[in-house]
Amino acid sequence: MKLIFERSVPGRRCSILPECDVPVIGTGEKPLSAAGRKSPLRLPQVSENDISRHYTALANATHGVNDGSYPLGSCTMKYNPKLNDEMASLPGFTRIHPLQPEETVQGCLHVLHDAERVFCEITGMDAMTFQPAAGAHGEFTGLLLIRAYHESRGDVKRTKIIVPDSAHGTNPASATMAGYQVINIPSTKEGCVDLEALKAAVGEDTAGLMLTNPNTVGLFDKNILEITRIVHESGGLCYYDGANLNAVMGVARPGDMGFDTVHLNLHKTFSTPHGGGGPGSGPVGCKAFLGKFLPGKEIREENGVFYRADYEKSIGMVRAFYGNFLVVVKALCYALTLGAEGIRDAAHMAVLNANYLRVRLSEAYHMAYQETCMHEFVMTLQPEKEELQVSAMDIAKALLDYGIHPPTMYFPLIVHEALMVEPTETESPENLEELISAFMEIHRKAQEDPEWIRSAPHKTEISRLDEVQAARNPKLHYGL
Amino acid sequence: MKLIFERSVPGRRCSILPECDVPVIGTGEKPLSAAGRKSPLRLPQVSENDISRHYTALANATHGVNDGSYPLGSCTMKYNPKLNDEMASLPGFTRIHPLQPEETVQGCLHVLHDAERVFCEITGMDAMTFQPAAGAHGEFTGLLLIRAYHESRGDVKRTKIIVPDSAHGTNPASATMAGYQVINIPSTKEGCVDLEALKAAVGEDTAGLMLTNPNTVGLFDKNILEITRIVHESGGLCYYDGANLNAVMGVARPGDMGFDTVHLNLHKTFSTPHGGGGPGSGPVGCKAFLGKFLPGKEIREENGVFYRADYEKSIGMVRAFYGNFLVVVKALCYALTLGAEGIRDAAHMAVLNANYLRVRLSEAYHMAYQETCMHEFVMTLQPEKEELQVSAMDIAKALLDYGIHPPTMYFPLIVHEALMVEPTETESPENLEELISAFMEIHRKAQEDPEWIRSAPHKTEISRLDEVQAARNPKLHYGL
Amino acid sequence: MGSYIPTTEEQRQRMLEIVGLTSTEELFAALPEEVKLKGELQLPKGLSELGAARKMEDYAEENRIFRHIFRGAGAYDHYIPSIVKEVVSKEEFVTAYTPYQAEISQGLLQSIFEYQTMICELTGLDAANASVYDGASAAAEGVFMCRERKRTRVLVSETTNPQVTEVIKTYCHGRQAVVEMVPARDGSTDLEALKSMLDDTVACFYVQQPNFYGILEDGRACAEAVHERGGKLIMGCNPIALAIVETPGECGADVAVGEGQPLGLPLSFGGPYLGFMAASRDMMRKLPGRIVGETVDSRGNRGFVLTLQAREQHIRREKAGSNICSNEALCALIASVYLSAMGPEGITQTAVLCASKAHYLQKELEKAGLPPVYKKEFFHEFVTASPVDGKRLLGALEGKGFLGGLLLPDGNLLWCATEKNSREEMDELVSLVKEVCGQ
Amino acid sequence: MGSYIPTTEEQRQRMLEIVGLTSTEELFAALPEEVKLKGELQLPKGLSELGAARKMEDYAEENRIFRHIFRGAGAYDHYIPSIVKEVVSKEEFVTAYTPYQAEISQGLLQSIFEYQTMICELTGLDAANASVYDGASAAAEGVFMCRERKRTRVLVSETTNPQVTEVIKTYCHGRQAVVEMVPARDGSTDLEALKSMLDDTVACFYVQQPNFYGILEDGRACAEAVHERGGKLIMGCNPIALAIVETPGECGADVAVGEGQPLGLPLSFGGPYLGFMAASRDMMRKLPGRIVGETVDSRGNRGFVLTLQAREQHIRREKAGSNICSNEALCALIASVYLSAMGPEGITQTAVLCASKAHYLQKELEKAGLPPVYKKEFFHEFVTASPVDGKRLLGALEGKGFLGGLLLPDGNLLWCATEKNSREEMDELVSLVKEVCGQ
Repeated sequence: MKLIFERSVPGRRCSILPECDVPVIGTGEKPLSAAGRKSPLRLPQVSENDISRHYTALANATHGVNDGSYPLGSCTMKYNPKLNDEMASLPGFTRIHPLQPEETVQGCLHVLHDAERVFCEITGMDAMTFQPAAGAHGEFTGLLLIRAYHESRGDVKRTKIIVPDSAHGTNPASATMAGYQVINIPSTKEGCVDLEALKAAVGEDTAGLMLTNPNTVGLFDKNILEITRIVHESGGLCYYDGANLNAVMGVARPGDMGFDTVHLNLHKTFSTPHGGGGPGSGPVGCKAFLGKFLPGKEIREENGVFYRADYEKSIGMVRAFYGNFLVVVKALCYALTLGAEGIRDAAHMAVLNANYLRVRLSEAYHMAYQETCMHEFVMTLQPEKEELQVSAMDIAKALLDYGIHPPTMYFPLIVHEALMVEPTETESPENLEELISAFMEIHRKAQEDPEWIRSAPHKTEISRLDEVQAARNPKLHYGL
Repeated sequence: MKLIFERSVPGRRCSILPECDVPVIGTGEKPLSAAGRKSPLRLPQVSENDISRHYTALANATHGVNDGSYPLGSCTMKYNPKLNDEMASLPGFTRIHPLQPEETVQGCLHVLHDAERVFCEITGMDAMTFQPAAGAHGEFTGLLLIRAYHESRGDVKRTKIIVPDSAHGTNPASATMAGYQVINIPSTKEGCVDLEALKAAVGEDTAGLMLTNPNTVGLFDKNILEITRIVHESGGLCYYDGANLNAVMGVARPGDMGFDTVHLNLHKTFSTPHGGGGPGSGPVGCKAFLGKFLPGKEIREENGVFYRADYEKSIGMVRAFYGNFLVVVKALCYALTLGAEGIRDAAHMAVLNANYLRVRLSEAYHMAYQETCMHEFVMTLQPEKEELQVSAMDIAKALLDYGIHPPTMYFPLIVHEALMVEPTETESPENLEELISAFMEIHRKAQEDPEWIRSAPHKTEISRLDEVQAARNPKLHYGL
Repeated sequence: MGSYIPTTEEQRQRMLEIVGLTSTEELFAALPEEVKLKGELQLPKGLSELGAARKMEDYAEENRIFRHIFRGAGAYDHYIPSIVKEVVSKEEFVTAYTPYQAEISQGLLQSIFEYQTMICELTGLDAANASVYDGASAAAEGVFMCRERKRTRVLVSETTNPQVTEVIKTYCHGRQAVVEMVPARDGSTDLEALKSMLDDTVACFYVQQPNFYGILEDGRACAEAVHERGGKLIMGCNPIALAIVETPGECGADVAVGEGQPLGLPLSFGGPYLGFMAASRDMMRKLPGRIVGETVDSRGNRGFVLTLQAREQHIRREKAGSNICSNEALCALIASVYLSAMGPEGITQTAVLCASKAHYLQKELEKAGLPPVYKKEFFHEFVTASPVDGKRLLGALEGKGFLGGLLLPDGNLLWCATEKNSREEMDELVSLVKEVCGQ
Repeated sequence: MGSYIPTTEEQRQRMLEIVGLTSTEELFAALPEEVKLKGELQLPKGLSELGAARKMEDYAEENRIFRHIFRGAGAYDHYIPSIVKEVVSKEEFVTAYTPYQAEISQGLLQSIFEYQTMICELTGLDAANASVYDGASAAAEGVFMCRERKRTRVLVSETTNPQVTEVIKTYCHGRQAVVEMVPARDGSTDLEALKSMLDDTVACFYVQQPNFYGILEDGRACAEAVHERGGKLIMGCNPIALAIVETPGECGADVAVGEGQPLGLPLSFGGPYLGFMAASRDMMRKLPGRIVGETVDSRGNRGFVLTLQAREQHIRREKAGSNICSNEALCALIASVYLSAMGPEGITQTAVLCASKAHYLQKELEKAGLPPVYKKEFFHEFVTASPVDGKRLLGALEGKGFLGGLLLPDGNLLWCATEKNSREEMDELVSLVKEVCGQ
């Protein structure tokens, strides 16, 4: 495919803007500043037709949820209802300046207010901020809350955050960003927290624990109440990584498990589209005692009028304005559509789909854990790797030829040759059947002709790419 | 590809509507009528996700202007500016009931009023109706105007419409629908009207002549003033088929060529998208003396207020309400964007592109006519057919493998093995170059390996289809 | 001046050279000087995109959007699922031409085949075409389908939407078909009158279901009467109503037509709309317009093509039954997606909601002093009298954002309710009516 | 209750059987009873699509849309070409995840590569990332890029947008980096004060261009001063202004960041927006977040992949420079399409129009009695005093549909004009101002 720059022709352009109806400043004889731009601005020079065809070609070379199943573990790639997008594109939302007077943005404040109530109820929290723009941003924010809490008590010796070795990489990275030292603790065989290791790790220097539950191997940690108790008893706080909330929403609440603060990934659990990697939204909820530290402004209501108030001891802002507001609009629309019953039902179905897939695939594949899983499960391709030299990556790439997005590869790190599969609740039994038959056929082929699998994909426009070259000799922009 | 019915699962559904908030009537124990529906309603039972993926697959199996060049002669497949669609989807247009009180639809009436002025100016006409929904509908309407004119004068002997044999098939069909007998007259070698044949055909029974100019072989009929004079002298009227207006807009006007009435294809000339075969819009313009016969209502303005008035001797309505209003919105937006200068420039460029292609392709292909063409030209594959048994159809199908929509095949009927090519003004020189190299490569391959061309296309999902079987044993719906 | 031409001045010069000319004007050398336009078209200067957007937005803002709509009479305010808008805005569907090149148009062709199937299901008939312009022109095309040499009389029920009747008349005028109106009795077709008008010269009878006043006609009785004299029955149907009322197929109709706008198309000041047409097997080859059929490709794969083209004007020319080629393909796609999103349950629910709301409204309006004019079964429209001047009543409602019923020539009002009208909204309407009527 | 679950009750039962269970509740047997929710979530009953649409429309209608916007301060009202909205609504772009599987994500990867190239072009720097959350967090991430062990002081110009400053401070707090403000003098950075604050402990200096008051800073002088003491210069830029002012690259900045919202993103009450980041070659590997690079596939075709992942948190975990993974990919796509539609001429035209309109407005407001506070060169924002209470003035404007300048803590007003503001509109604004100010 040509780059848009390769479609550029000098002098070609679209005619978007009118002529200037006031005296012209900033160009020619009236430069804005002596220090005007000198280097040429080599943007593409293309027609609207060029743009339409270029991006049609790019879209055709992009696999979206609309193209087929997307069982990417830990990413909750459910179907994105179109209504949410339509509502978020209402001019009554998109054409609102964030610095308008309060009385002219009652609808926006109302949305934030209601979203806070809804998502607090789902998580069992008391207050929530929508400033964080993504999950990792939420983690960082949550850790700053924990830091602010300890600092407010003059408890400055708590410098460590405990993170299980099965955790998402963002957890330790966020802890570092918040100025903490990371204590990694090992997991049990079941991928759960090793209570003894935890007990050994906690102490007077423990600022808190970061955990996701169900954990990253798809299991619910039965000791959760014990875990949070141990941390609390040491004086630390418990942070819930909401990446896996889809499994338990409406069934169990982080707040009831003993967590003090939590982030949600609205773009996962609440079905706002991922946009190829964003914009997301990572609101952070917390128990009442942490509420005064939240970033941004609190939205309050009195007699049907919404207004902003300062948090008493806010950690400050983590982003300008109110966060990814339109994403919140989508998530609220989704949550209001489902209601209490629908939210629980989504979790039930997500877990049922995962278990159904797990049981069916067990006929050929080796599961890293044998228990009933939650919304996702982890397979290990270690046997295939050893016997046939066919890796998890090879199996994943072979799936591409079936029009199916592969599962997450090589995560969690504690499982060798891992493939993490999360079907979500919006895949039908027929879709699961297609997935199963693709997996089965690939497994069969791996026995018969392992080289075919090792060299997959075969039907895509582009075959496997040389990632080493890309990193060694980085070419990060078009050489104009 | 599965049919949407083949994705159906009993009991599956989307949840679109709320429960009833008033006493329920029309179902169960409260049937609306004893004569309720008895047969099952076997519509698809699918989820929103099913729908999204199904139509994604269908869209991927559909070639649009956004996928590549579309040089389909006589169809003017130019690029469709997105602004036009955006403007036509403004709630201020889409949410207006056609039977709202006049004072609440001033904007719609204003659009129709301004569109009438703009398109009358372009065609050289005095009045225009937007009721006709497509070109053929416009032809029918125009012929009814001609009929009404003769009838109003008590001139009931005029029962014949003259149509050149090179005309679009809709012309004779429309004449028949309007109750006329069709007199076909032969074309000259140049595809133009044979003046002698015309003179022989006209007479006291001539109701009118239907003509497109430039004609269907892409040539401008130099004798146009003579032609319209001959018809007028016989007492007949002249109808201009606007299918080819793109070549001459801003350069010459049907009204100045002696035509009394004309239809436009807004979906061709004025760049409103074709939608896979509609909705189009085929407004009919006419000289002042025919205005009183127009269908529907006249839109008048007084002191900035728009109102509807009856035409004095209207032929009646040819469609409910005002025609394909939103298509008119798009076309008006397009015309206002281009302005006088842009409209003429579009014609100039359409003709230049056609001639450039014609000259370049002449290196390998045989042109049916050697003159400077207008916006399109006709090639004949007769030599290739005779020498290599490679037909126009074969060449067309071979183009599919290049991602290019083929030209119109086997039209006009007066040229053997015809391919009619119309690049339009929105194709860039680079796109034309791609087109040329595809044509050239195909021609070369036709010499080297004619069977390869005869069995084209080779890269499409579906190969040539059995049209005979489809017509002989019609299967027009899914066998539920 | 806005422009969508990609060619730069330099490129033009190069192209002209290759063509052997020095200016674009020379391309038009064949045109007689007398027909060439002197100077420029008298049009406003071309606008930039921003300028054009402003201008069009100004037009749109001169209209008034009613939040509460209780008017139908041929155009209905239904809820349009979001997925419908998403799907039909896909560029491929929007920008493609009629699918003449089947190999690269299978998506479009299949969508039409699916649409035809859905129309057959709704109407209970055997074959449907790919759509025509709107419900009124579909009615007129239906009449053309039924004409036979010795049968030149066309009967149309007086209970038909007047615009439809007018279009039928316009279409028939040229062909010297005589359109005669069958009188109504208490809001529905007078079956006795119909019978008395039927004879061997009648080509067909057109009846609307539900009729213009919202009342359900006895389609089966019409079919029996017409068939007895060898004529054809054309039923013009509301497609939503077909989910719960006897289908044209069940009634024995030969042709069913209708306005497809209720199937997901916005009101749009009357268009684009969608004319759907279906026919019994006998009449299949008389259907006008495009039809898609299933077939196989050279490798045996299922595929779809435009078929029965021998009927059409580009082959039959003056002998064609109709001149139609462009239809309302994108609108047909809208209807397909709408029907898929609703499904059998959803479309039935829509029909039931419409009927239920309308019956509630009718009762409440009666209490408010607007008595029903007819006592017959109706679907989602009904006629009431008005104790005060209709214009005044409607004006008062409009002032509050309510588009009330349509004022009929006899001073009565034709009301409509759909699934979009909530009880709360109807109660508000009724109290406004009460206010005006002084109750 | 609305639902997007396709599985029917019957299918669920079958699946449960295969899993070996009898009810979905059993799937959650591993959960301790104490953590299981008793009863239902306390949430309103689920809504149908129509019900949800109504509810969301009600929220939207509680907002007030201003037709005339003269406020910026970090969010700017620019014209968004129609093609931008069309392209970015393509389902593939909207619904895809981060392009981890390069073979089926070439479109997305290429679009990011193109975006990175455009950001390099705008900023005049060597490398850009795939975007971060917004301009303020981009500024904070930029500061993190520049931290070195012995350099813990972070200088920020007082002329910076206060929200950006606050985010930088929040980010730095945890890491014990000291943020110090460099004072302003007559509306722009006091270069002498800057120089006096610089020493070997300063990691970087952050300056905004144009600054919060709309004034153009002397980027080159800042760079020289900072580099002399071994620190880094971060410039926070308005991307539209970059078409006509000296680029960060030309100034010698090490890192450029900025809010990309002006590049085709709607105002949207503050988000989603787009943080762009670019750096000199030296700093390339310190860029946070995703980066796309060009490479070849096994057949030698050009292709694109996420690269330099060794920097990122899922490999480096606690040693990563940043935790960012989700970025604002779709917003970056918007910016790419916007910049393609505008092209170099169009984007320059936008900048010139913005500047021209703002200068016109400033002169006219001065005539109306609102004198400029600063006398320096500005781009499309400027500060005036107000002879009457600012709140009263703004309130009067709001009553007429005008969103006036932002009231600053010192009682002055920060105005903004863009290419969307016509002379007519500005003249109307000015006469309203005159009215209020009693002229």
